[in-house]
Amino acid sequence: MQMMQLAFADLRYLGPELTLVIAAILLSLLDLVVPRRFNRSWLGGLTLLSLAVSAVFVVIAMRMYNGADAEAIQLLAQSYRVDDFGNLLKLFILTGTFLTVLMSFGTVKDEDIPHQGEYYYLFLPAALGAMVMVSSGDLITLFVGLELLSITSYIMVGLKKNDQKSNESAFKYVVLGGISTAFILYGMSFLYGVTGTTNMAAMNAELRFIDPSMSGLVYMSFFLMLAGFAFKIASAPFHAWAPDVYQGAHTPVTAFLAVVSKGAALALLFRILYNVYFNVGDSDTPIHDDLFLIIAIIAAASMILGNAMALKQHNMKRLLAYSGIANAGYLLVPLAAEFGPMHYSNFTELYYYLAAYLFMNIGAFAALIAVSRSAGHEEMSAFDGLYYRNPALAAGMVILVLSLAGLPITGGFFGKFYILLGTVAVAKYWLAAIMIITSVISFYYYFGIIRQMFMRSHAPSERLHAGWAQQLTVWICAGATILMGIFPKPIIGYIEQIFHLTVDFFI
Amino acid sequence: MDNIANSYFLLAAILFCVGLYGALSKRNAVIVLLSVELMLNAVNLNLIAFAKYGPVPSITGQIFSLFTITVAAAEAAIGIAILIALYRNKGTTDVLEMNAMKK
Amino acid sequence: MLDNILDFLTSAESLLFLVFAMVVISGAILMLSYTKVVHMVVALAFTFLGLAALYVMLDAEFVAFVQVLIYAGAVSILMIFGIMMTRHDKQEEEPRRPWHNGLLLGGSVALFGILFFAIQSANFESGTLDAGVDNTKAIGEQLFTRHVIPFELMSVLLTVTFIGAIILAKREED
Amino acid sequence: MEFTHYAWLIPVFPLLAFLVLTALGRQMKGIATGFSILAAAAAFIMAVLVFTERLGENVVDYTWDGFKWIGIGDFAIQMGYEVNNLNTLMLVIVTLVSLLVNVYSLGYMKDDERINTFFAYVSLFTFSMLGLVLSINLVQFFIFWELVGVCSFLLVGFWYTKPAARAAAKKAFIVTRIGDVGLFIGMLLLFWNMPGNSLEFSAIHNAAHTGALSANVITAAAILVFIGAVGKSGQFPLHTWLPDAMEGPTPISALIHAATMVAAGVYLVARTFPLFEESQAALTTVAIVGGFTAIFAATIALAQNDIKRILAYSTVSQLGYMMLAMGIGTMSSYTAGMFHLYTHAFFKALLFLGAGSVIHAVNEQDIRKMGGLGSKMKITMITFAIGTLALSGIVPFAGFWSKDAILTEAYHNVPVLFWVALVAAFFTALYMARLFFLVFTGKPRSDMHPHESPAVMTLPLLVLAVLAIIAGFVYFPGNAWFGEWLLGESPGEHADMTVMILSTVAGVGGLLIGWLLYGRRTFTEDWVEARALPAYQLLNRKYYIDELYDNGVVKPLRGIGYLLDWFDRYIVDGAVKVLSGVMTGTGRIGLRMQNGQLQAYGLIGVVGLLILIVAVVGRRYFHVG
Repeated sequence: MQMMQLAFADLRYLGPELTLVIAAILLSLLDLVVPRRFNRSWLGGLTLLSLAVSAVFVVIAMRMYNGADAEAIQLLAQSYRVDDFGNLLKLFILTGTFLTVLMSFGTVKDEDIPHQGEYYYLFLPAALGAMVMVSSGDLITLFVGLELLSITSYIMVGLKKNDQKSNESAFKYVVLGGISTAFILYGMSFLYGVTGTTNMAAMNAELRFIDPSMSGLVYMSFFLMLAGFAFKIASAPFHAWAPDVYQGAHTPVTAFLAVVSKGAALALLFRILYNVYFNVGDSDTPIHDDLFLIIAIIAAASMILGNAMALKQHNMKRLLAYSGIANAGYLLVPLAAEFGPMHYSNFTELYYYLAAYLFMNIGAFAALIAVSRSAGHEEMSAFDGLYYRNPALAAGMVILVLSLAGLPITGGFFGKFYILLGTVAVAKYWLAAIMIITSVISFYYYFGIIRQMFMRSHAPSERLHAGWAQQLTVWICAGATILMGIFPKPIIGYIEQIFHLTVDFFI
Repeated sequence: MDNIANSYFLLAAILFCVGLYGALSKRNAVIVLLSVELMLNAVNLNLIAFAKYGPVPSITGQIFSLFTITVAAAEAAIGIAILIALYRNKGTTDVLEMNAMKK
Repeated sequence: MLDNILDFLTSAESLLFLVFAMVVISGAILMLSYTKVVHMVVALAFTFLGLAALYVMLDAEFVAFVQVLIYAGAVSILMIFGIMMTRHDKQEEEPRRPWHNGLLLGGSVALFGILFFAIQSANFESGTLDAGVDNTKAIGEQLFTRHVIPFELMSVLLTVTFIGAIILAKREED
Repeated sequence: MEFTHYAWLIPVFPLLAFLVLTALGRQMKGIATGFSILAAAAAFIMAVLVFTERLGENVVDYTWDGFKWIGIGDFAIQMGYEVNNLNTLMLVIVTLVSLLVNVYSLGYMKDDERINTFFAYVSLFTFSMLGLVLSINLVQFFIFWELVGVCSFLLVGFWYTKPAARAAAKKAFIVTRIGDVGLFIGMLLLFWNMPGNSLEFSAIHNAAHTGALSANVITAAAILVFIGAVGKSGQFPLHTWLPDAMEGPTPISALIHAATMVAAGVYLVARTFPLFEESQAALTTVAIVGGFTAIFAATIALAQNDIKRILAYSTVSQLGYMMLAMGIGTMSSYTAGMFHLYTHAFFKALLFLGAGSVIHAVNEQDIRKMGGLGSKMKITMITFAIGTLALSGIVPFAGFWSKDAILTEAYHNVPVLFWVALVAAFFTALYMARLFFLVFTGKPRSDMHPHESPAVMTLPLLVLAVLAIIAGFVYFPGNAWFGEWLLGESPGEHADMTVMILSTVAGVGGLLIGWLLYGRRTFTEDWVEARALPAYQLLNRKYYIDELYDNGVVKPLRGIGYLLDWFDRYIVDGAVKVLSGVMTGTGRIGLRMQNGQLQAYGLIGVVGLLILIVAVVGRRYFHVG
């Protein structure tokens, strides 16, 4: 009999989450009692601190509870799991949130965002939601985590209250997000319906021996959920919201959506795909094969559409949104390259590219903040002559753009390379071909940015002074990108060493 | 085949599609939000019907629907709040006029 | 086939279902076809109430109560507030988007068709939910044991919603 | 002292220079450029030391692979460097040309405001190129391969205020990337088929010869690798970027687009030569592409008027020669190809730097507007003449020996290619004569005030001119030293009197006709006016011969050249444009749907979902039902 009640002692496993909850409550109270005349940046500092503390708890959990041969911790009949899959992704989420908050310093002004305190501490429940998502083994827990992330994101997108664009994008986000939630739930309800449980492992067991007449409902449950998750990931054909919402939101919030939100949703899709639907179906209705084919199609569509649409884009935030759509495609490729005797590293592939994506994207957004504040707009031309106006920042940005474009000695190159190896291992050559061709096409617009920085004649020549927080973020990200490119081995080795499919993933 | 069970599921499907149609066709932002709520209601009906008539009945469906209802209410509240902020700046609740950003 | 329908019509449960289903669907359809915003909300309130009645028929009394309280009560009123706080002098007129609406209608119908096909082809061997137990108690027990983590998270979510709704809707004094 | 073990220092010098120059920014112009030259000199000295060490008896290849880049399961990629005779040769070529170009640029770029940036880029390029040469495996090679591409992009677009330079930079990058995709896929293919997933060159050598790879895999991998080489080395049909790349500063054209980077493709084929040896299909492809490129580009060069574009097409043509040699597939043809790479580096760099000296003096690139520069620019003219003779394959200049080696191999193995190459050699001599005589002889055809370039520019010309004369003597009939050193065994007899005579005829013939047409004509008119009638008849007849040549041979030839040029610009380039057009079209449709309407966005999603369902699942049900 599994433990059905949460004992007090079990709380120690929830350290990272509890830290965030407590910090969120404390910070909101502090924000209330401290008079308005004080600058709210210190709340940002405290937010950073609580994220760091939470990360420390995650690391402790990784060291203490999940050795090579230990069982993964699970609470309340798998409704909550502390395993290395979750822990690694929690580190990703916390790092992403940390850098996002870091780059916000100096950008939150009263005229833009009247509620500075809220701006900072709302990142905590958002990160909490994402963390719950990645470590749940039960649909209900998963759903609540997802909604916590989504609803907090809706609020954060709308925080620039006096800006019509921000209002508009928040409204678009909340309506389309609500519809996607409805799709996810509808899919989950069918999944619950045919299996009678909300527990993922139990579902998989039920689905493998399900009455063939139910296969239509099984398909539908997957499609409906996929529509919802693909929306959160911003992959084609559910991508259309991304550019508008990204453009309207405050830039660090955009970075959060593009990185943390996307990463968490991908992890979730990964979990559902492999935990619930793996090996479902028989030779008459090969559900399993079809589902992987669908993921591959969506990945291909995202890569093609995202890169094609970026070609003619001059607004940097929209450009990064399209690039994010394309990257969603790259990130879906390891999901589509299923496990097999030849290939068991797709989590590592996903995680590695996700980490590379985190640094290159957050860094690019931070650089965008720095240049757009001096230029007064967010067009690509804000980068005009950056090499001559602030060489250090330009050098950082070059590294990030090279990584986005997937050129060697950057994390982005190795991430793509690693994914391609996996794709070839499972003989999905067409997917590999699309990935390579679309990456080549993406050089065109990424190099547009580099050209703006190096080869622009009418650029203003005075020095560009970027905020310390943005510069720091850019350098951290650029440094991490280079390190990931030159020394990918330690990271991959570490993941492979601690991540065990049977213990840490399959429930 | 149990007719009545299927009828519940079909009713839920009808509501879901009507909600979807409403959400993507109505011009008034409030009604759009309301249509999303209708979609979520369809989900609840589905969950509760499965809780009783599914191949493996269990009370979990009802619990799930309670969570759904709460989340739906929260989403509605945020939606209306954003709408009010938007209305204050733009003076309209017409969804078609919300196109400051495109291409 | 005819027997089936007759069977269906003669059972009391089926008749009740039919009545409430009609209420639910007509509420939804009326919402789509009304032109005045307030009427739409009222029409949908009927749908919510009809659904509550269906929940009772499905042995989910507690959820039915919640449905009445939250949807028919809170959400409908929230929507009315939303309407009141924004101006709606002009009546809702049909937008002229033939392509959009045609495609949407086709899409919705196709989605329903696919769902219909999937549901009809499924072969449910209906089990029985033990209706004897106290529904509310059963839910409560489950909620505080198995699902206590999402339950607690819900409180965080509601707090966030609460803060968010206030700061977004609040008028800034400048 | 084992210099070989310190070969890693060679690329480190320019890397340091790059870092220092970047850190300096625009300050301290004089000192900064000194760093770059110093680093290039140090790298050159080091390379020479390694080279001399390898001249000794019984030297073994040295490999260091201590840096483990990736290790996944059993599979590991080690980074490190390898020193063997092939890449030692490359090291010397690269460092020497780089050093000379560095010195030359002191004069050429003297007035440029961004001279520090220029030297930084040059140092970065030198570093990348040396890294490429020293790589021990394909992955490392690919990394540096991309890096030289980036440097080429930055340097071609160095004068970015010119729109043409910006466009050329982008084109150079994108077109070569098409080739890189081939190389990359080839790499993946090898990765999955090599025993132990090894991508080291030495392992590829072994696997190809021991039969560890199936014949199909070898053919596919070799052709894919060759596609990479086609992109970088400007072979048909991916050559279009190279003439455009002449928008970059001329020293760059000499360094990157004549001597080093473009030869990297040939080097790649040489490095993976065992794969090609095992596949006749791949060899044939290489030979045909190389041969076709050689004659195709030479014909186009006849019709060009821009001094640098002529040299660019000439480079494409000569690279075709090297590929042709590789494609013949014997050990001595391999040696001949590498030999030509080595001599070509010197005389082509010389020609480019000479052209740069001319451009520097008259600020003009159209040869029709030049003329008579020889009297004012003695050193430039003499060195340029040496380069022309070397390129045209005249005894005893370097080009003669290397071209002769290739022609001999072709003659013995694939006679068709021999004739193609011979005609190409004739064209080469012809367009070079045209270039030389139009620029340096006759009267000035426009108002210009040429002057000889400063010593920093003429010195590299002199050094290269000496090399263009003597570099060929390491490998000529009776002296097989170069081949033996490169291969470690005797490449076999490679002299053939018939070939020598034929090639000399082609070279001399080309030059002679060029002289008659472009050199003599102007002289003739002077002469006729100065002398009396007696000679008139004779001269008139001479003139008539000229006309005959002109109308009967050269005009049609140049006509073909124009035609091919047109084909090149619109058809070959056009194919690339179509591909990008398809992509931008997709993007445009995607953007049209991005109309700002959230309901439209929702609808796109719903319709997309339905299509997916019907397409993927529908087929199951309709098939079954």
